[in-house]
Amino acid sequence: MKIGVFVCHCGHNIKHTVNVKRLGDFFKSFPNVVVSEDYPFVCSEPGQDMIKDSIEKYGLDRVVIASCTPSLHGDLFKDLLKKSNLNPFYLRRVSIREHCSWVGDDLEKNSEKAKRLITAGIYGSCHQVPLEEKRVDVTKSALIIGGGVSGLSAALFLSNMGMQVYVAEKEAFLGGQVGKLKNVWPSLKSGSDIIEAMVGELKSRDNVEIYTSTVLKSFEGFFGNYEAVLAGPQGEKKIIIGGVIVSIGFSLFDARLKPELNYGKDERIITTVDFENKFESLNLPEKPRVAILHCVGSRDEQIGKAYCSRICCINSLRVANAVKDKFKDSYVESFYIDMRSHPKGGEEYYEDTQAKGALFTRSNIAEITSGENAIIIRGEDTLLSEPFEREFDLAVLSIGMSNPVDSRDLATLLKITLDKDKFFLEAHIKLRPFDTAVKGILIAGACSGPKDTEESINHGRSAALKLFGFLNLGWAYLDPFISYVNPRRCSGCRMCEHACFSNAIKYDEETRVVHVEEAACQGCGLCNATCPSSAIGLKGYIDSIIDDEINGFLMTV
Amino acid sequence: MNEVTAKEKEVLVVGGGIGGITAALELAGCGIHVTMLEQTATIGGRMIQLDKTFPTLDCSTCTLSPKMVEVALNQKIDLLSWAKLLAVKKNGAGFTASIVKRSRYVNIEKCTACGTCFAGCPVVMKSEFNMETGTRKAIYIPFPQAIPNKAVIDKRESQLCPMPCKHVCPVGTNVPGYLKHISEGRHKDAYMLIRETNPFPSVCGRVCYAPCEEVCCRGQIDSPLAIRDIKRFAADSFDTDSLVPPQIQKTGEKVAVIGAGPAGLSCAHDCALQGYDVTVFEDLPEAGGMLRYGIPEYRLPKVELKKEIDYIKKLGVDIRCSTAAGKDIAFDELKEDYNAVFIAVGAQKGVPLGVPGEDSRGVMEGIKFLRDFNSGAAPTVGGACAVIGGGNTAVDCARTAKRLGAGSVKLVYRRTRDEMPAAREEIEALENEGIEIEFLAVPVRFLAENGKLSAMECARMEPGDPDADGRRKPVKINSSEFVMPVDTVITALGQAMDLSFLNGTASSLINNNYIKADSAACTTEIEGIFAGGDSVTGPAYVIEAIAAGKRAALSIGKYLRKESVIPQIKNAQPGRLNNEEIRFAAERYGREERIAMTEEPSGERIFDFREVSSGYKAEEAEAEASRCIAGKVEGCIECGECERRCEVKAIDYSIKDEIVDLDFDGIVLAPGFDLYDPSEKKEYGYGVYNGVMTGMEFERLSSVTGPTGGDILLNGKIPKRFFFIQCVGSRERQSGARYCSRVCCMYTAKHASIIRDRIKDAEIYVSYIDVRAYGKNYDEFYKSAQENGIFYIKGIPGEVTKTENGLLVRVEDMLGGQLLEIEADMVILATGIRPRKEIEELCGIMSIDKDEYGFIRTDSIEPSKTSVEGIFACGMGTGPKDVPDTVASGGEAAARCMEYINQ
Amino acid sequence: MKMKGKKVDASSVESTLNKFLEDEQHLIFGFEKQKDRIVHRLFRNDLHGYSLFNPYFGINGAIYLKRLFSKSTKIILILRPCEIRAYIELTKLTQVERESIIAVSVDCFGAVSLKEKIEDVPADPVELKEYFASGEKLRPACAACRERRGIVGDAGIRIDKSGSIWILPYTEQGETLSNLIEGSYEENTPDMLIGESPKQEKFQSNMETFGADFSKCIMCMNCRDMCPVCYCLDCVFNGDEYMPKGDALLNKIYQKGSTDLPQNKEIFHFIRMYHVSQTCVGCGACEEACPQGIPLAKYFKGTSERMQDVFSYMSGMSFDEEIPFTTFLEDELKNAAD
Amino acid sequence: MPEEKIKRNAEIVGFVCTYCTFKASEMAGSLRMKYPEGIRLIQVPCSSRVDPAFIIKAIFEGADGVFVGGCHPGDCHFIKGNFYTRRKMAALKEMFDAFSMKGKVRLFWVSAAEARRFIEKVTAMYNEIQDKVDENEGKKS
Repeated sequence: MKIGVFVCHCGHNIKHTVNVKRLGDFFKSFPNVVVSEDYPFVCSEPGQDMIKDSIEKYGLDRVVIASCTPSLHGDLFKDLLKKSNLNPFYLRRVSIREHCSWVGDDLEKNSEKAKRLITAGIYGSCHQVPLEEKRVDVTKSALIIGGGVSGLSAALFLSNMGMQVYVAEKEAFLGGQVGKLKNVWPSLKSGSDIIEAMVGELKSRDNVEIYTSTVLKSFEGFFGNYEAVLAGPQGEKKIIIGGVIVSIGFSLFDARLKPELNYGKDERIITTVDFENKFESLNLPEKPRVAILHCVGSRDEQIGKAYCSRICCINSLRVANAVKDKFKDSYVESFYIDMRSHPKGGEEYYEDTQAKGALFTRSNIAEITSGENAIIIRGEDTLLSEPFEREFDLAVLSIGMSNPVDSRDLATLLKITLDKDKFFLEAHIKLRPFDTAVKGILIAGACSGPKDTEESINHGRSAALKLFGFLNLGWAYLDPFISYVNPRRCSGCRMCEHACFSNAIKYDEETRVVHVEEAACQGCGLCNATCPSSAIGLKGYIDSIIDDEINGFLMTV
Repeated sequence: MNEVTAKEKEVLVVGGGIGGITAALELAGCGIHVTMLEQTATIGGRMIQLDKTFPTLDCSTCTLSPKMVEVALNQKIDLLSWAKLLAVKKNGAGFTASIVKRSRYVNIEKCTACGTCFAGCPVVMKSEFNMETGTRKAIYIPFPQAIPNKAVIDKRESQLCPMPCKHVCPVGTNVPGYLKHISEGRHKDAYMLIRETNPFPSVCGRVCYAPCEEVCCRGQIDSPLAIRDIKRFAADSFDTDSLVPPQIQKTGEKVAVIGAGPAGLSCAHDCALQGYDVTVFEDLPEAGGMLRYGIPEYRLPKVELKKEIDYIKKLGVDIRCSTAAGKDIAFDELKEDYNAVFIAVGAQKGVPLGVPGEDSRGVMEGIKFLRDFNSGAAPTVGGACAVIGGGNTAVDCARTAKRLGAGSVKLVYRRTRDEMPAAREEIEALENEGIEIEFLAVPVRFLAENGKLSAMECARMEPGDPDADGRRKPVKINSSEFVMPVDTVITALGQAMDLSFLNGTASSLINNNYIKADSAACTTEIEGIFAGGDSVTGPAYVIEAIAAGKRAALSIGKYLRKESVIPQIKNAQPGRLNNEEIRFAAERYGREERIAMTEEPSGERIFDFREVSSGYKAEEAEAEASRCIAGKVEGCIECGECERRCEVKAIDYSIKDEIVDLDFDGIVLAPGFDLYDPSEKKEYGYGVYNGVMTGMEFERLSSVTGPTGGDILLNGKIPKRFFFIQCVGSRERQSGARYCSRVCCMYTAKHASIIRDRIKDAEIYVSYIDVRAYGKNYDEFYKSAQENGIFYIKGIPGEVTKTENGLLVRVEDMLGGQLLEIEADMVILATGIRPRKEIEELCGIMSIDKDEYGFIRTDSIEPSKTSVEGIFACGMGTGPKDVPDTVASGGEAAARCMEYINQ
Repeated sequence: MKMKGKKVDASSVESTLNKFLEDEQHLIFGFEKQKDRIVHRLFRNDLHGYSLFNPYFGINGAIYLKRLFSKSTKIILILRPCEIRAYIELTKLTQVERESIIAVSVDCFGAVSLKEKIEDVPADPVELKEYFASGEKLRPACAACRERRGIVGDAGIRIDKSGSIWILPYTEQGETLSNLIEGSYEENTPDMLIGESPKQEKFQSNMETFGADFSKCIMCMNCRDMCPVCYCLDCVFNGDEYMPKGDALLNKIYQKGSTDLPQNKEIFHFIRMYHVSQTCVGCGACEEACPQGIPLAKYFKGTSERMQDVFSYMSGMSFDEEIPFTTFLEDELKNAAD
Repeated sequence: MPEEKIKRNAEIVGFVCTYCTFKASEMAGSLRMKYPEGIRLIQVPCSSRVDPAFIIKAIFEGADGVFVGGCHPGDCHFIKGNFYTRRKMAALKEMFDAFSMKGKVRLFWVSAAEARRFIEKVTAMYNEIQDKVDENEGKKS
């Protein structure tokens, strides 16, 4: 083994509190070290040339650079090794600036610390092996589960980009909830128009297969090459896909779960969806009195739905507007907790609705009872702190979004996770809202939580783009820092498999050992730390590297 | 597949916030080449300014910085930070964009982000990253995780003043820099900056001949800056004894310095800083040379000098006084024992007048007179005293004689006032103290009685033809002799060297009683022997001696490190303002006369050796310093401090803005947002009352990366009572925004929760219209905030007023209808989202439609499509969004752009 | 604890089991009486020499079962609770077949160490209880036993206060066995002869004591080899990853001034202690295996119990409970971080 | 032998995750915050990579203390890695406690922005451990 050690002064930054000269000299006589130099700026061009020359001159097979923190100068040194025909993973960076010279004042102590840090680096580097960024083939096709607006957006994008797309929809028709809307706020286009335009385009493409009344029956494999079986009216169909987008949307809250509202028992009590469908046919008096109840099935811990459904305030406003538009002299009163007229333009819509004469009462509703000539709503006006009892001809319940009915089953099948409300859980709620813990399985739209149409479209396309990015080349580079199994050592206890968050470890019943699905591994190393016999190791961070780093740190003077 | 290699698709992403980052990474992930254009020095946008993100309260830096690093490392992404879009032209289906890459004045290939430059920068500016609640320098890295992590100089306008002061100063003192510090009240920083290049600030603040003032451009407008006096102020306001020497790595090499005058000590100081063991040999009992023995107390108090020498000792310099080189220790021995020797013996000998009777008692040589006096001996001066000469030494002798009690003191000078080499102000002070000057007279004979001086016979002179210097040589007027009765005469005609110690091998260095040496590099013909100061150049000013010492130290360092010693010659002509510039400056800055230091009354001061001038008061110094026109430019003042400090020579003021035209197939806009400025809402007292701040300002205050390191402090104390006002600049017609800004309810809940967590006994109120907590886990978060004792009041306050106990908020609680008066220490305004002001420009450049509020107009079914085909918009640029929505819209825009460019 | 169970007599149990063994593919793993001791035995065809109880402890029977994966052979285990618990842990670790095995735990009265020659050990359960009542004769691990009741596994065989035998099914698999035995189920079983074990004091030691006890260690690694839950096919200590290297000894001397143990002993025992911490059933097989008489059970049982308590976990009590290191709760261990 | 007692400085090994604690330590560096020299860091991709065996090894081969630094629970880049870390460390700490070595092994949650928290945590740990070292050295002499 021929190790080269290069200690950077970083001008005064390191030199000031670390005796770089001494370090450079010290490592000259270190086992396996054939060259050890200190240099004012290793990152400068002459500095790099010096390293390159040393690699050539001494035939170095390990390069240890003690300088600034490894995150600085990104790939500069890696490229340098590449240029010198050395595997870039033979490079070891030791931070003696951010972690030594800058954080201590005492020259002697710092120099001693730097010595240990570099020793650890040298020890560790001895165990480094060349790694490569491996290529795996992936299938350029996707399965989209759920043919609602987000699923269709995803399908449109992917097919447009030339990928084979399978759409599996549980219902007999595509379009989901949006398809049922008469007009979609704020564009006021009809839902079916929007959907038809999308479906029409999809159907015109020959790389899209649409399966309605179809569900996912089984699911196997790993990123890039999943094997799914779809079950539908035409029987079962096996497909190979590179990735999956789950966009099964949501289910409507069942207002019967709130018995005090008497829904389903009196036809004068309807939901916003009912209203959408049959407003025109409703038998209402000339000056109807219409009550709109917000937050039915939302913000309600008693029924286990503590979340806000995001869209119902706008739905309520749409009802109020429809009534006001049709019956100018109607009495419309909305009972709300907070007005969350959510998307862009919602606030103006709220104001306009108020201007039309709809009343808004901040209140808690206790119950709706049926009277002979009217339905009676009892509650408390929370602004005035007064109870009230009012008669209405119609009560519209603005129902919220509930988790999709088969979220649990699908989650089990795909080995992805649900959140507390049984929507799908994102890998990171802020920055990776479409990813799940499993690579190649993405979630889009309201199945990960309440969303409106625009957001669902955003989600659909974004998720599709992400998947496209994974698959578009037909192959993907693998991160070099992934786990591997030494099958001779593996006892097959499956502890690693249980712990792995990305389902990258698979157990083979035949051989009774596990193996790593390299494409799925994300490189955290948890498996390595969980395995008692170290039969599974994380490349680049294998036990012996870390062990010897410890040895280096604790080296006796 | 068809293997025709198509041209790589190019997309321009404008804006490096989370929306732009998402779009860029997604596109790059699909193999598209992306150019990311960011106007500021770093990507990260608004999100990186956040401390925590709701509703998980996880750290914003943790989540975003890996993404930023990804952008930096992604080979498909070219990051153009500190750049601006100038124009966009449609070019087929694609676009051609003109982009100006603004100059960072820093070579980012060389910059190592070490931060040395900003530690020294004298220009303190408000930090945009900290919402102006903290400061940064004109050269800066916005925050430690910035991408690119490279310094940038914030230069707002070009420097008018050519800063001749810096150029003429022999040690290159950063004059504009320290004036800037002083003018803004940073006295210690000013002192430290002076010290960077001069180990004797308090000496030079008093006795420097200040060539800088002569060339000061302000002098072209009204009167030059009192550069020296301000330096003295800086030195006086700092306790030199409190200086802690830096840690120095000893190299083990030894340097001998002969002579503890300003040159020798400066050299010793700089050598010690380079890690050499320095020994200084001084003949006299105390160190300081002419500063100690030549300059009278009333000009330079000994105690001030001692402090500076003490610091040099603290650096480990061994000063051996009463040890004469050549006598107590042989010169060759020194040469043998030390790796380098620096000779700086100065010019310690007076020059005799050479007229008869000079050996009479009562005739004294000036240098010796001053030295004797400064050594503690009190030479007696009689009733009538004459001093011969017109230089500073003569003036010093005359004023000293006056203070020693001489009845009358008269200066006798052979030329006219105009030719007197002494400093103007010295001559004025002299005359103020009642000392007459006999011009155009020269002694020809001293008359003595019993060997004691009784009178002096002088001759009259008249100006003759100019000599080699251009001065008119005085010519004696025949038979013009006259007798002046005196009992004491002090001759101060000049100084000469005593080089008798240079025996043995080194005697070859002597040439015409000077030491032969390269005046720039201080090298001599003998390797390892260096010389500088008066003994090489002949008598000169203190600052020149210091400069020589410093140059010698540099050469010694190079010599010992075996680098080539290249003499540095500074011959740049000091710049001047031209007439137009003078007019411009006079117009812009007005006329302001120089502020004079207060002097002790001349009637009193002549009886003792008190310091004549008592120095500036802080206000005076600050006012005077602020006259500097170089310091008046906004942003970088080009003082060159960063350039001097940067070890990799990354700073380059000459880098120019560069305009490039690039072709793109599609464009994604992610311009981000601004926040509503609540100053116009007078009722809340923002900008008026201390304690009223915006949510974003609070965000920085509470952030661990913020100015207080995450301590919520108001005037240094932990506030206990907080009042949040929501919907400031949202949902109201008056401020022009009918829309809801979407994030303020949640960030307020987040802030309230952070306070609840950090300040256990805090009282927290939030006033609201509706709490809009839609989003995953948002409502739950709001609930838990309420459960944790954060009081929500429905109703928006009418006004905030100031009381003795802090602030008073009047609000009607709509739930219950009562009028509440709540006292608070801090009132935090949840200011709404405004379209970023750059959108206006962007839309203009690209002819994109805006909506009624100025956001980019898009469609709700095709959410990122703008009115121009091929240009897509995402994030807050199209309307208020929270982070997850921005990420989703960034992805959507990228997806649409993908589709567009693949058509 | 009242549970569903059948009161049976010893002979009907035996005849049922004998009947079970008539099938060629069926085996029973239990105890066999020998002249001066009782040992483990895998019975085929008949239960000749069978003993229900075993008051002698030499090894933990679960060690026989490691890597036993036959699905075609049906095996009934009739073992001590600590052995069944070890078996259960091994099922979680996929080290033994679960489906074709019926694990029956039998009430245990404690045991003497086979390392010592003791001849007066009775056979009858009531007498056994009496014999061990004072605790003096118990081997150390048994004296500190946390669970002697036959309440683990698929079924339990228990003795009530009158000395009658009960069979209690705990799982469906267990029920297939108990259904075979004559008798009818009672919903509430009576109080049993063996109750809950007294709570043990929290183990607390220090490095001085550890040093003194382990100075005798010869690193034969018998403790590891005979541990029922040390299941690795290839132990990390077979390689040199965790063995000290380079200056390790000097480091330590530099740190402490002197050293009591070569640090490989400390590292070996501590890492093993950590590795078995969540699966150790405290049977003390390690101590039985130690040729140097080191009181291993005290340390391994003591630390593992403390470490299991952190997660309110007790090894081998149920088939379904996951081993703590392979799972987590988001909202737990608030004090874990410093 | 001369009686002069050289004060021994405590040595602490820290395992820090790349995404949070390591970033915080970098930031502490660039802000020139100071902490004792005896603290040395090993960078791991996720705190869950830390095998307690490393910690045991480090302790018995001369480290006076070992800490593991990770993202705050719920912030893990690998989604749930640090929940496992928490479990492992809770158990390991219990084990060290059983041998009266409480405090030698610690677990810190430090996010990427919390440079100051990083400094505070490691400095406090170092000081406590240094005190113990001094105490023991005192006993020996």
